[in-house]
Amino acid sequence: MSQFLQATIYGLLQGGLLALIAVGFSLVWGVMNVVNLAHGSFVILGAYVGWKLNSAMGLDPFLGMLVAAVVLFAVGYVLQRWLINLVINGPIFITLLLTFGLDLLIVQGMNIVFSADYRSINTSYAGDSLALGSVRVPVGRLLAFVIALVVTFALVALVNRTRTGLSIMATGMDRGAARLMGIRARHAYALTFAIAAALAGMAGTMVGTVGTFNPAAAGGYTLLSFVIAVLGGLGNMYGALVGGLLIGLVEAWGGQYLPGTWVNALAFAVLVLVLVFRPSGLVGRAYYAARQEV
Amino acid sequence: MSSEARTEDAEAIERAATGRSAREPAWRRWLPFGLLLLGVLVMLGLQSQLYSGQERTVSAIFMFVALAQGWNIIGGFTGYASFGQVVFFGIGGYFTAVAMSHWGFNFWVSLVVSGLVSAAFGALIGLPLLRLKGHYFAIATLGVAEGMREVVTNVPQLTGGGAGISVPTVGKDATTHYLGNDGFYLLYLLVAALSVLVSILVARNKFGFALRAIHQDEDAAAAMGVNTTRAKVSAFALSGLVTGLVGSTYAFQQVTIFPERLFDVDITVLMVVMVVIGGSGTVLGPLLGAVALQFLSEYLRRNFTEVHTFILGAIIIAAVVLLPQGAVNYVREARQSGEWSLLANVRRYRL
Amino acid sequence: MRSKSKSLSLVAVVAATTLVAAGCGSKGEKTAGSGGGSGTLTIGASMSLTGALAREGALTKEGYELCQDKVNAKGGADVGGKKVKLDIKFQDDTSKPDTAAQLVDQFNDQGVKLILSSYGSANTEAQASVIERNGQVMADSAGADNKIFEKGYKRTFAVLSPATEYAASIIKSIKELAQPQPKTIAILSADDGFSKTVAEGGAAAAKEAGYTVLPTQLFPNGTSDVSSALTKIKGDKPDVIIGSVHLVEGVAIIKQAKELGVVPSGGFGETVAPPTPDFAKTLGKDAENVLGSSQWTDSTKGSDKYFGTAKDYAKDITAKYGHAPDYHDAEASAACLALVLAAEKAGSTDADKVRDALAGLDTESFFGHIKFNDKGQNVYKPMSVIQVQNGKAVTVWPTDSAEAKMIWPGTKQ
Amino acid sequence: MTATPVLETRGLGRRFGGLKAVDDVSFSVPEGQVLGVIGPNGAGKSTFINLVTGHIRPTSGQVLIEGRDLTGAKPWSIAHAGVSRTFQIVKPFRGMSVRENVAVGILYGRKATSRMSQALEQADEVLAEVGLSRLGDRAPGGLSVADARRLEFAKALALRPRLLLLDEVMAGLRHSEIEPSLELIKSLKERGLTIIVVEHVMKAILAISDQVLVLHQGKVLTAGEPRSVLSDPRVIEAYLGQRYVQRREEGRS
Repeated sequence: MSQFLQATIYGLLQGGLLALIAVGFSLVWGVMNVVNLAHGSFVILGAYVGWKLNSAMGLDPFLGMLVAAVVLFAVGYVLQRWLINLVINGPIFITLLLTFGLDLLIVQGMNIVFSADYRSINTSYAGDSLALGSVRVPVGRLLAFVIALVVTFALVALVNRTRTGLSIMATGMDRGAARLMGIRARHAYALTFAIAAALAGMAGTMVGTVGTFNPAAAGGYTLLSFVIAVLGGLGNMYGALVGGLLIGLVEAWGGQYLPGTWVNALAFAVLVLVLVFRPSGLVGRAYYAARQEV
Repeated sequence: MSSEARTEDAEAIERAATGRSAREPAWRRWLPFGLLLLGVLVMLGLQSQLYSGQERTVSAIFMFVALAQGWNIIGGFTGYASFGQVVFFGIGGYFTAVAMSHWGFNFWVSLVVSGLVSAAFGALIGLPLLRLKGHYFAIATLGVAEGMREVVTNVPQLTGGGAGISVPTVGKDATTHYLGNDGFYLLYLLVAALSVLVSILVARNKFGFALRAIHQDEDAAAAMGVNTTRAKVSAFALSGLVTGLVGSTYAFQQVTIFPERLFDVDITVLMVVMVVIGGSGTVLGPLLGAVALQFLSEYLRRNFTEVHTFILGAIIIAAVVLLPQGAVNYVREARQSGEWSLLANVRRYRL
Repeated sequence: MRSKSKSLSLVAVVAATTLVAAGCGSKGEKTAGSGGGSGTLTIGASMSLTGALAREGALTKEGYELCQDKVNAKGGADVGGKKVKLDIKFQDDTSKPDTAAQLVDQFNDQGVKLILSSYGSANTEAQASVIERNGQVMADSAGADNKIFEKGYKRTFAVLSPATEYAASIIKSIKELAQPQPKTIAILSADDGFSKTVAEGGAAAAKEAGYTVLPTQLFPNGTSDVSSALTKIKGDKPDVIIGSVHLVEGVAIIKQAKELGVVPSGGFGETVAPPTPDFAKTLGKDAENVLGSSQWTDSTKGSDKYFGTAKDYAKDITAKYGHAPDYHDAEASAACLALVLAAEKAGSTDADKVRDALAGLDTESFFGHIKFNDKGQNVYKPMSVIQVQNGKAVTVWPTDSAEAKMIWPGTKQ
Repeated sequence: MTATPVLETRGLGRRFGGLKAVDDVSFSVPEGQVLGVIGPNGAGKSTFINLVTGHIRPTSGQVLIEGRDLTGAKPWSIAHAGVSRTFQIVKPFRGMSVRENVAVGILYGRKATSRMSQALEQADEVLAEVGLSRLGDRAPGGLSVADARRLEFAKALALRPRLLLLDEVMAGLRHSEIEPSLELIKSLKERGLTIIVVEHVMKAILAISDQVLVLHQGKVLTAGEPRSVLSDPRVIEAYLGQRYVQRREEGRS
C-alpha cells in the first residue's frame, strides 16, 4: 500500500514538471500548427543556464530559472520571428524538418560549449524529503511541482485575460480575421514561441535541480511533450496539465507493476490509443481541433 | 488552409508540365525504365573501381535511396507524413535476425518474408492510423515506432533485448554464408533499383493517380470512385514492404543488431530530409536527395570530425528555408516560370 | 516527363563520376597512409565523438592522444630495430554501431590494419566481426561485455577486465572488509547488454559469498528516474544496494534513494559511476562512502616504459587536459600501449605478426598486468574497488594497493 | 408511376449535436428528370447532398438508389452505383493537369478502365463535352472561375453517372457564363441523365427544373412544379422575400 502511495506521490510530482514542459509545446502546436522538435533542447538549454548561474555565482536555481526564462524567451522570439516564420505556411514536414535541424544545431552546440558531461544543480535542500508516515515527499520536486502549477495557471490567465494573450488566441483561430483586427501575426507567433521556450527553460532549470542532464537528454523531453500535448488536446493548456499528471502517474504505476522496462512502451501505447479513439484529446475538445488539416 | 492552396498551385504549374497527353510515343513511356537500367549498369561497372570499404560506403547510399523511395510512396505521393517509418525497417531487420538465428531460415527466405511481414504490419496499423491527418498521423506513427522498440527490447528470449541479437554468419549454424562487401553492394543495389522501379510504376499507373488524388483532396477522390481507404492502406503497406526489405538486408549485413539503432528515429528523419530536399512526390527527388545527403554527411564526417552534425543541422535548415519544395520541383518550376531566384522562392511559405 | 528523364540520366552520371573521384581520392590515401614498413605506425581509431556516447568517446580520444604523444616523445616505437612514429587516425562514428563497423572497413581500404576500438560494447561488437573478416587486429579499450568474446574471434583483444567482474569485485571487497557483514543484497541494473552482464556477474558472486540476493530490478539505460526500482526494493530493506549502472543512473539512484528514504544499513555500490569525478561533483556530500569498481585507479600497481606508473599517468592527464584522469582515459591509453608493445615484440607492423604478439603478450604497465586468455580477455588484472571519501575516490581494495580503509557501514542511519 | 425512381430518400436525417441539419426528408426523383433544390443558406442543402453521396453518414432514414438501399455506403460505392456530384467549393486535384483530373474519374468510375492511354483519350472526350479541350494540359490552379466549374462538371461526368448532383455550379458566374452551363445541363438531360440541381440562381432553376424541392431549417417546406412552388407564399416569406415578388409584379405589368 505504502509502495502504491509512494509511487503515486512521486508520479504526481514528476507529472507536474512534465506538464510545465509540455504546456508551451502544446500552445505552439495549437496556435501555429508547428510541432517543435527542438522543444526538448530548450529544456536542456534552460537547465544549463540555471546550472551556470548556480556553479558560477551560486545563484539558487529557483531564482536562476527566472533568468533562464528570460534568456529562452529571447531565443524563442528570435527563432520564430526570423527563421520559422519563413516556412510557417509550408506543408507539415517542412516545419518538422526545420525544427529538427534546429534541434541538431542546439544539441550539438551545447555539446561543444558545455561538453557532454552529465550535470546537476546542487542545492542544500532539494534532495531532502518530508516524511508523511511511510511515504516521503522530496522537497525539490514538491517546489518544482508547485511552481509548475502556478506558472501553468498564470499562462492560462495571460492567454485568456490579457490583450496579448487574446491576440495570440485570435491569430491561432483565424489568422486572416486577426490581421483585419490589426494583430501582427508575425509578432503574435514570435511571442507564442517565446513564451513556450521560456516555460521550457524554467522547467529545464528545475529538471537540472531534481535530476541529471546532458545535451543528449533533449530528445526524450520532446517525445514526452508530444504524448502529453496529444493527451491534453493540442493548444489546450489545462489539458496539457492533466496530460502531464496522467503520464507522470502512468509511468510511476507502470514502473511499479510492469516487469522489465515495459513501462517505456506504456506512454506510447497510451499516445496511439488516444490518437485513434479520441484524437481531440482526453480533456474536452482541443481549442484548435478545427485546425487539424482535414 | 489557404496557405496550403497557394503552395499547391506552385506545384501544379510544375506537375502539369509533366501531364502526359493521350498520344504519348511508346519510346518515351519506356524511357525511365531504360534510364534505371542504365543507372544500374553504371553502378555495376563502378563496383570494379571501389575498394571493399568504399563498396560498403556506397552500399549505405543505395540503402538510403531505397529507404527514401519507400517513404516517398506514403509521404510524397499520398501526402501522409509517416514519422514512424523506421518501424518497418526495425521489423524487417528483427524478423530476419530472429528467423535466421532461432528458426533456421536461410537469408533469402527471411528477406522475402520480412518484406511481407512489414507490409502486413503496415496494413494492420494503417487501417486505424490512416484515418488521422497531418501531424496526428505523423505522431501516431512515431508512437508506434517508439513503442515497438520497447516491445522488442522487452522480449529478450526472442530478440536478445537491449543486448542485441546476432545472425549466425559463419560455422555450421550459419544458414546462409555471409555475403561480404561485394555481395552486399549487389544486394543493396538490387533493393535500391527495385525501390526506384516501384516508384516509377506507382508514379505512372492507375494506383499512382489515386494516391496523388488523395494527396490533393481526399473527399473529391472518394467522390470520383477512388476507394481511398484501400488506396491509402495499400500505399502504406507497399512503403512498408520496401522499407522492410532494406531492414532485412541491413540486419544480415550488420550481423549483430540492437533495438536503439533498428528503431532509431534519426533513420526516419533522414528519409524525410532526403525526400523533401530532393523533391517529394517525384521519382527522381528521393533518389537525388539520398545520394546528395549521404555524400554530404560522409564528407562532413570525414573532414569535420568534431562539428559535422552541427554543420549538417545548419545545412538542413538552409535547405528547408531556401528549397522548401525540393530541388527537382524547384528546377521544374523555375523552368516554367523563368524565376530562378531563391529569395523569391523563400516567399512561398513565408508569413 | 521529359525533365524527369533528363535529370535521371544526369544523376546516374553525376553519381558515377563523383564515386570514381572518391575512389581515386582514397587510392592516393592508400599509398600515403599504409602503415607497413614505412616511417610511421598507423593506427585507425573510430570514436564516438558525437551522439549518445560523446562523453565517453571524448575521454577515450584523450587516452589515445596521450599514448601517441608519449610514444612519439620517445622518438616513436622501436619496430624491427628502427623507430617509427605513431600516427593515430581519428574518425567519428556518431555512437552508431553500423558507422563504427563501416569505419573499420574504410581504414582497411587505406591499408590501416591496426585498429583501436570505439567506446561501448555495441560499437566494439560490430567492429569485431569486421576486424575478423578483414584480417585486421583490434585492441579493445571499452567493450567489456563477455558476449563479444564468446564468438570465437581471434583478432580482438580487450585490455580491461571482463564485465562480469565489475559488480563481483565490489561484492568480494565487501565480503573481505565489511564489518558488520550484510545479509541481503539488492541489485539494480540498466537494461543494456553490458549492464545486465555486470548484474549477472554480481548476483553470482553474491550468492557464492552466501548473501541473500533480491531479484534484479531493471530500468531503462540512460534514465535519470529510477524511483520505481527503488520503491520496489524499499520494503525488503536490503543491507547493500548494488547498481549496475552508468554515471547518470548511478547519480539518480543516490539522489532518489535519499528522496524516497531508502537507506541500506550497509551502503551503496555502483560499478563505474563513483570513480568518475563528475559523480562526487554532481552529488556533493551524498556521494560520500559510495563504493565503486574501476578498471584502473592512480594507485594501480605496475609501470611501463612509456607511461611510467599510474601516478605519473595521472599527472600527465591532468597536465594535458586539466582534469583528473578518468578510467576511460587509462583504458584507452592501455589499449594503445598494448598495440605498440605488440608491434615492438613482433618487430613488424604486419597485422598477423602483431596479432600473434598480442596473443602472447605478458607485461606490467601503468594499467596493471596485461595478458590475454585465448578468448582475448584480460582476466589477469584485478579490478580496483574505490570508495568516495571526502569527495575523492580512493582505492580500498585490493588491499595491497589500497590508499585508505573501507568505511563501513557507508550510510549513517 | 411504376418505374423505380433513380433516387429515393425515406425520412433522411442528420443531427450534429443538438442541431438537426437535415430532418426527415423524403422524396424521389424519377428517371430522366431534373430536380431543383432551393432554400436559404443553412437550410441543409449541401448536407443533404453529402448524405446522398455518402460523405456524411445519416443518423436516420434511408437512401435508395435505383431501388438499392445504399444508406451509409461509402462515397466510392455510391459513385460506383452511378451517382456523381460536384462540390460547391471546387476541389480540383492541383497536382495534376486538367486532363489527368478527369482521367481519375474514368479510371475509378462506374465503367472503370485501367489502360492509362485509353483513360486519357476518354478524358479528352469528356473535356470536349464541357468545352475544355484546349485546356487539357493546363494546371487547374490557373483556371478562371467558369473553367474551374466546368472542370468540376467534367470530373463528375467522367464517372459516366446515371444521377448527377450539382451543388451550386453557377454560383459566382456572370450571366454570360450561366447560359452555356444551362445548355450543358439541358443536353445532359436530353441524354437521359437524371439531375439534381442545388442553386440560388432562380432563373436557372426555373429554366431547367421539372420539379422543385424547398428545404427550410433541414425540413422539406414544399415540393412540386416550379412556378407554383415559387409563388407559394410560405416559400416567398421563408426564402425569396418581398422584393422578389415586387419584381415579378413589375415584370408582369
